[in-house]
Amino acid sequence: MASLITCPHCGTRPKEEFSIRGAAAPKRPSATAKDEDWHRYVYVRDNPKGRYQEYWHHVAGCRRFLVVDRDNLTHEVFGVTDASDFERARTAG
Amino acid sequence: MTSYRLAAGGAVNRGQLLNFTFDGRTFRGFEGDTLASALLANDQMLMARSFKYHRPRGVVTAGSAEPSALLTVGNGARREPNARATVVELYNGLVAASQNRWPSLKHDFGTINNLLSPFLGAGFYYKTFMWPAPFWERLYEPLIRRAAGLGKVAMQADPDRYEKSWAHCDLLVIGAGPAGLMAALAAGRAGARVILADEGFRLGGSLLGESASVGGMPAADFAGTVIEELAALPNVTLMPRTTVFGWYDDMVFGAVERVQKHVASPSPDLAVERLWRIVAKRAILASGAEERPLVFGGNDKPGVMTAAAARTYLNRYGVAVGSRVAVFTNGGSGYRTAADLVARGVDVTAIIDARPQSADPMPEGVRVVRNGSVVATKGRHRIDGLIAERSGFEEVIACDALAMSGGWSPVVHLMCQRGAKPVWSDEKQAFLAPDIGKAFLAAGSAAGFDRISDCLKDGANKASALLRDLGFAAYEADIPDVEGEYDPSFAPLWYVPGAKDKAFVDFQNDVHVGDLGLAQREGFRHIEHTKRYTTAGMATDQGKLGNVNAAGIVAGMRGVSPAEIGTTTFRPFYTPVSFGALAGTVRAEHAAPVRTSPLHNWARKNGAAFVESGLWYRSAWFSREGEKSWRESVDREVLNVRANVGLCDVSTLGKIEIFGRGAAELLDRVYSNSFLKLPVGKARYGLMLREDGIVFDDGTTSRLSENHYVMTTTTAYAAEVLAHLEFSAQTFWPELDVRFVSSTDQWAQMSLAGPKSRTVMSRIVQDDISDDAFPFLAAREVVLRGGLQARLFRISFSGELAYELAVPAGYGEAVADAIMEAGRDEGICAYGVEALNVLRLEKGHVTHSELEGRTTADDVGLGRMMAMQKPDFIGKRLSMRFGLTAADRLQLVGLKAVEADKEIKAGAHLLKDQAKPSLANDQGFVSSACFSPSLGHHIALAMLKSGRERFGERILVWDGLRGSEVMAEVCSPVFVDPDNLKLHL
Amino acid sequence: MRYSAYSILKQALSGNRLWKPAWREPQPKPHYDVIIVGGGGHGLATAYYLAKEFGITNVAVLEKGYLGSGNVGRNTTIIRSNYLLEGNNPFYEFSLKLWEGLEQDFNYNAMVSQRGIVNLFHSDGQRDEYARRGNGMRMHGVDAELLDRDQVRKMMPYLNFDHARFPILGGLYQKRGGTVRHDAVAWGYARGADQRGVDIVQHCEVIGIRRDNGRVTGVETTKGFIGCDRLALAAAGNTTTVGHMADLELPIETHVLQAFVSEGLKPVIDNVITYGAGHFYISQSDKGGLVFGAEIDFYSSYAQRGNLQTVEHTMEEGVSLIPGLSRAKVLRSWGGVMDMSMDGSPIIDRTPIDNLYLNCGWCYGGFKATPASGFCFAHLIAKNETHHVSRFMRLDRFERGYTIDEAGKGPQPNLH
Amino acid sequence: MSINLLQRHVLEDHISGFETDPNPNHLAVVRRPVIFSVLAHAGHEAAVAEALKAASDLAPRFCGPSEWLAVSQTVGAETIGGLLSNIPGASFADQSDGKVLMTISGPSVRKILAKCVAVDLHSDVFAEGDSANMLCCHVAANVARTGADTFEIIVPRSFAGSVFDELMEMGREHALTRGFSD
Repeated sequence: MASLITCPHCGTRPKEEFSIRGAAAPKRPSATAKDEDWHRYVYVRDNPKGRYQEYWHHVAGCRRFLVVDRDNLTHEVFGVTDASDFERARTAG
Repeated sequence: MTSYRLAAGGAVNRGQLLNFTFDGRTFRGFEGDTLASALLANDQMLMARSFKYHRPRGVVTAGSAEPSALLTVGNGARREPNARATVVELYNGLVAASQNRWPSLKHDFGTINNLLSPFLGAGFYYKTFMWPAPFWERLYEPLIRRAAGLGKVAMQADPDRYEKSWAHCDLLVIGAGPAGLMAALAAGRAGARVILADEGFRLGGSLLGESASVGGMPAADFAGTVIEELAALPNVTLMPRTTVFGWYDDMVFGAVERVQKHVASPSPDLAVERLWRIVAKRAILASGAEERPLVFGGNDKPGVMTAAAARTYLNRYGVAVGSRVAVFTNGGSGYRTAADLVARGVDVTAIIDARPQSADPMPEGVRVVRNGSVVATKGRHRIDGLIAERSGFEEVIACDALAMSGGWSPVVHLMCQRGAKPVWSDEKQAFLAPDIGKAFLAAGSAAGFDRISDCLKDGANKASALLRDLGFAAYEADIPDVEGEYDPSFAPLWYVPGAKDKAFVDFQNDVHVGDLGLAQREGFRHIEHTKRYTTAGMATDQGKLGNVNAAGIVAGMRGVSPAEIGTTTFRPFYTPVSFGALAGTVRAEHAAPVRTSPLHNWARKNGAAFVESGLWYRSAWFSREGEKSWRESVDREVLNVRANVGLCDVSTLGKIEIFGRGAAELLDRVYSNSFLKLPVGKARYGLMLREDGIVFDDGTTSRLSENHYVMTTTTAYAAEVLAHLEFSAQTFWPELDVRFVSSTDQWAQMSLAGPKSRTVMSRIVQDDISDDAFPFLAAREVVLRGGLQARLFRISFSGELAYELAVPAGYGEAVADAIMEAGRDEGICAYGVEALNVLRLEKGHVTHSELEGRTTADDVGLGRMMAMQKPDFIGKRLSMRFGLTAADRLQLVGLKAVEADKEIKAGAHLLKDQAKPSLANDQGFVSSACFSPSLGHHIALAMLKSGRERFGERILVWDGLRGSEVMAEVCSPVFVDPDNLKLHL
Repeated sequence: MRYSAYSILKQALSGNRLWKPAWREPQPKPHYDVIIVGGGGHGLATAYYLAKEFGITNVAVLEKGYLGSGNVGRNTTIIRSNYLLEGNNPFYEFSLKLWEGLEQDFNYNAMVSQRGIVNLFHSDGQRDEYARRGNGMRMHGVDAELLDRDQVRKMMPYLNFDHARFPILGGLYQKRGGTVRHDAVAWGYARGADQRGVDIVQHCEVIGIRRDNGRVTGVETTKGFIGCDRLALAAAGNTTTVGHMADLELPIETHVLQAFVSEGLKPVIDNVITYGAGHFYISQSDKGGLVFGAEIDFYSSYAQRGNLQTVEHTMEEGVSLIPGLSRAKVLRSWGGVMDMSMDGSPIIDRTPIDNLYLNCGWCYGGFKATPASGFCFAHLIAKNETHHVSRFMRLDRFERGYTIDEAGKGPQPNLH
Repeated sequence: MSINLLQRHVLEDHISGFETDPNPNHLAVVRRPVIFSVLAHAGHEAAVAEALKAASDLAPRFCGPSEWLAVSQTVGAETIGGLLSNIPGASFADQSDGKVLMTISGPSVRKILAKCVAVDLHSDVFAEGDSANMLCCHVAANVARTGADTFEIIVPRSFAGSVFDELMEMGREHALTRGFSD
């Protein structure tokens, strides 16, 4: 990671092509969720040292949001998935 | 004559004489020389002054680790400070100068620091220069600044070109010495895509400087034959003059190629330096090993250099570094240097061997002092003798050069740039490369092998192993025989006791053993503290020679193993890299790509002045003859739009096509106001919030057909808004059937505004655009007279009757010309973004001057656009927080100066009348301001505490920064046509 | 041992053999009144002011590496107080005032050098923003000048005035801004704290926070359990890791910011410059190295190293702003781990645990804040009440809707 | 009034007056290509892809999942528009004026493009017929390999001047020439 990301749609691409949005773990609460949940979603970050899931937007490529699953200490990448698939999977799961 | 060119030998081209100058004197060298070898050939051992004590210095090495021989090369705008003479490739016309000395290299006033050195020990500056307090900045610091620094940078625009390139390979081999060559050969023959990069201008590495024979021929010739074969392989790329300076994530290597650094007048068709980002599946570090200097009294005198350097100057360049050379060694390298010198007829006065005994072959006729040490050197600008000590007895030995060998340190820099620390080996008495996985391996002497034969073998083996990993068929390289190689093993010797002068560890920064000791005594015991306190390892060589010695010496002082001390952190760059190479073409006017509007030519023809707006150039105003200032033009444009009609280029607004059955729902969720019921053929103004409830952007969205919308965004936020839509659709609501594509570039879009705009537009458009047929907020596809398909929107930013017409970009100029022609009788004018800004200010419309990332919809008077009855929209929930709804928030107001001729400037703050300026009294600020030609005085929009309750109040517009205070009246932000009568003409 | 002209002379004449350690290397005691986690600039400054200003000396600073090994030892050394918002401006001005008296205060030459900082602007909109900021500064009595293009050119003729993609229109100038020798700040505070009895325990990593009845009783460390009455966190980029030991929920994301130094050069750049058309900033150290940086790398990272693209981008901006840099050489790059907060501003506050105090969220601006951060944090710990200049830097400001969003970028930390 | 509408190519000023005989390495700007954005809606991804592949007179260029540029140098926009409107589940937008198509070819083309794009253009990796969006000369572009030594680059119109200039600069050492293709 960091230098090259393998986009599931476009192949291996340099960091220049991406815009990094931030943590993918927080899930947007439902409209009826409690204030604390909304606060937590927008402002609280787990920020673990180690395995981390992060939104990378392939702005100069397919323009898909990707979830890059990686280690933020070693910068090793474990996998890259399309954000819609990620969202569907966690909604289903 | 002390150092001189031998009559024959070496890999220089004696048929090609090159003239160069050093400090104004002209010298000659040969093609194939470095600046250092050429200077030595001309008996110029004194090349530089050290940083702190201004001690005379020559060369220590024959390579890139050189700490001492730093020169300024080139002149004028091409002047380059701090060039290492040992790696500068000689060329005809090269101009070199010494640096950090005054008035001359030989007579340097700065030498006084050497006398003051008792006061200037490690970290002295932290303890002094504090009294009296103001003197630090007024006296001491300016003096220190003037004295510090090395060379001078020209600070002129660079006349040369730079560029960057990507390269991709299966195997990157870094270093073209014995291990690197064999690795590249093995991989090349196996058919892999190979890149072989080496910092030198001639591939071959240490083979070029050694006297052994490989494969039955001189080592250098062997290197030549391998390179010849590699050059013929289409899958192998040879990259001489290329330094791999950094190893980054995902096996991306940064490298810089010196394309034209070896010519006096670079060709303008080529870059002088090229940055490479090399993406390698696998890599081999074959960067060799550095010979360690010995740390003894006076070890910095010009003429004292590593044994390998002396050997390289001899064998590769045909230069004897002295006519009477002494050797001080703790291993085989010193003996080999002595033997090579003797073989070439150079007098070797003595080998002082720190070890009691050794099996190294003694060169015939050379005296060997075992168990000996050097405790001092003699001579002023160059060594002319040394004091050797043995069993308590001292002896002066004459010499004009001293070759020293303190053992070997594998060059593992690149492998340690990503966090792994090198590992101490007791057996090798050196720090070895850490295990960093199977993709990147050290080979040869970088991996701790010391003999040429082992390095050849290791290079081939490691390459084969990596290739097998990639699925290439195993390839067994044939390893050539090596004859006449020596055993470079050594006994550890970190510090030579009994020094009678400073014993330097870091030559350039003048850090000596005493400094390391002081750091330990003062508690700076961690090696990082030692480094930072003494500056050891912080010079331009980054401690390539000195750091391992420093660790060994500190370990000795503390009575522990160097393993416990460790190394400081290795970081890019392996050797310094020019800003120019890293910047490439991205500089000056090319600092960012340029975006031009399809109406750029039209604007130019009409006299536009252009202004940068993000990446765009937009037309700011259109000067007409006789207008003396931009304000005159803008005032005319504004009045003409209000009275007649004007045409403005708004092509830079972001345009997004939105398709799908889910589009309406998506829009309803990303806008704070309602979009579900927007009819086909209609446009609506929309406000987007961030999830924290703050306004993000505004714009209009039009429904062109049931499932097709087009959204416009502000110019500044076009990219962000598209990303925001994509993020929302892809991550929040992937179930919605909605697709987006930007069409910003497809359309030339122009705003035709003013009471006569319908008259003009109807001459252009075939369709009926009467108020009934095409009312305010109508949005439809239309056909122009002449047949072109276009989009027409009846929307207005100016507050006038207005249309936005979008035509395919290629026709933009023609259509704009046609409109100007059609409007000539109506008094049409072109107007630019300055006039647009005045028009919107007069109407109280907000832009990102007001929507500056901290304002809510309510703050700017758009609270009505918060459709709180919707179950959900982005930003809804957090917009309800206490702080975002508090009564004392800043709210949008208008301001007019009480005295009509007074100017209000954006950026001024607001104070209650008579209040003193203080943060506690701060009432808000002016967000935008202009002269309103419609009203004849200055107006402003401001954000004022509880502003909407304060219309009619007099308030002080405080602009202390520009020395102005203006009384203003708070008013509605809508200055012109508050009932929007003109919109609906 | 006090540093004076006399001590220097005496030492020089005795071969510099009698200098005493700048600090002790104590073993931790079983219990302290206050434990500070993090021996960086802020932690050490906190300890110093606790001892010096508030008389609390039974204090330990626990540092997992060597003291000063965090961002205080890897930043670009800039000090300034040119902030826009009321939540920040008085705090940073307080900090600058402390810088101005720091060396005399702690008897250590940290080379505070008020050589001036110029924030360049390249558009009318940017000028207006800087004017707003400069007026805000002046309202608080902070020095600020708005320079026009000619004034900037006179001051820095080497900037790109003739071939710029984004022309320089002027700059906001704070004369009192400048640089400080960063390591010396850590060392000066450490020495001053140590002299007043604070135990600075290096190579002592906190691995757990022990609580009893909702109160912290001490910390588990690699050197065993150490008890305390009050626990204060000043762990910068590692705040979350430590905070999680006490179940704190934090608005922090950790990012890496790179910084750079060039080879030593004779003086060419007198003041601190920031590029308004990008994020590049530069100054020249007393030793001659150009010290500079630009943007963060944008992804979450705890690694103290960065990405080549960011390196290139930094140099692109540098050469675009100062064409003459093209032939200078960059020597070294490094990365610091930043505790980016959700609004770009710091937190100095109590926590839901009533004897646990929090100091974090410094983003890439922590160095200049060091004295005020230490002072205000010490004030909070000692008196259990907030110092007035840090009163807006609350942990609950996000929930309440009182963010201090200096850049106006919203809750996306990598944009601040 | 009837308006005489002339179409003007954005690179007119970059090329007109600079034409020479093409060298082996040549950059040709296509004057009037037809380029549509095509987007497939959920459930129709494969069918739209198939239909595009099967269509004559157009070359689909891959942009991203279910998104293509449909490029034609042989027939007009109306034909392509008509063709696309017959594909169920596809939305499309004419981008012919919003995009600029350039063809770069010659023996040094990969060396030139290595300075412009980060993607490995080795034919084992990026084969003839492959296309993708990528950064080219700092701008998001679509790059397609249309021959062993021929690539087509599609860039947004507003950026075309910048990209064109940079391509020419990178081709300078390889004597790259330029011209309109017709």
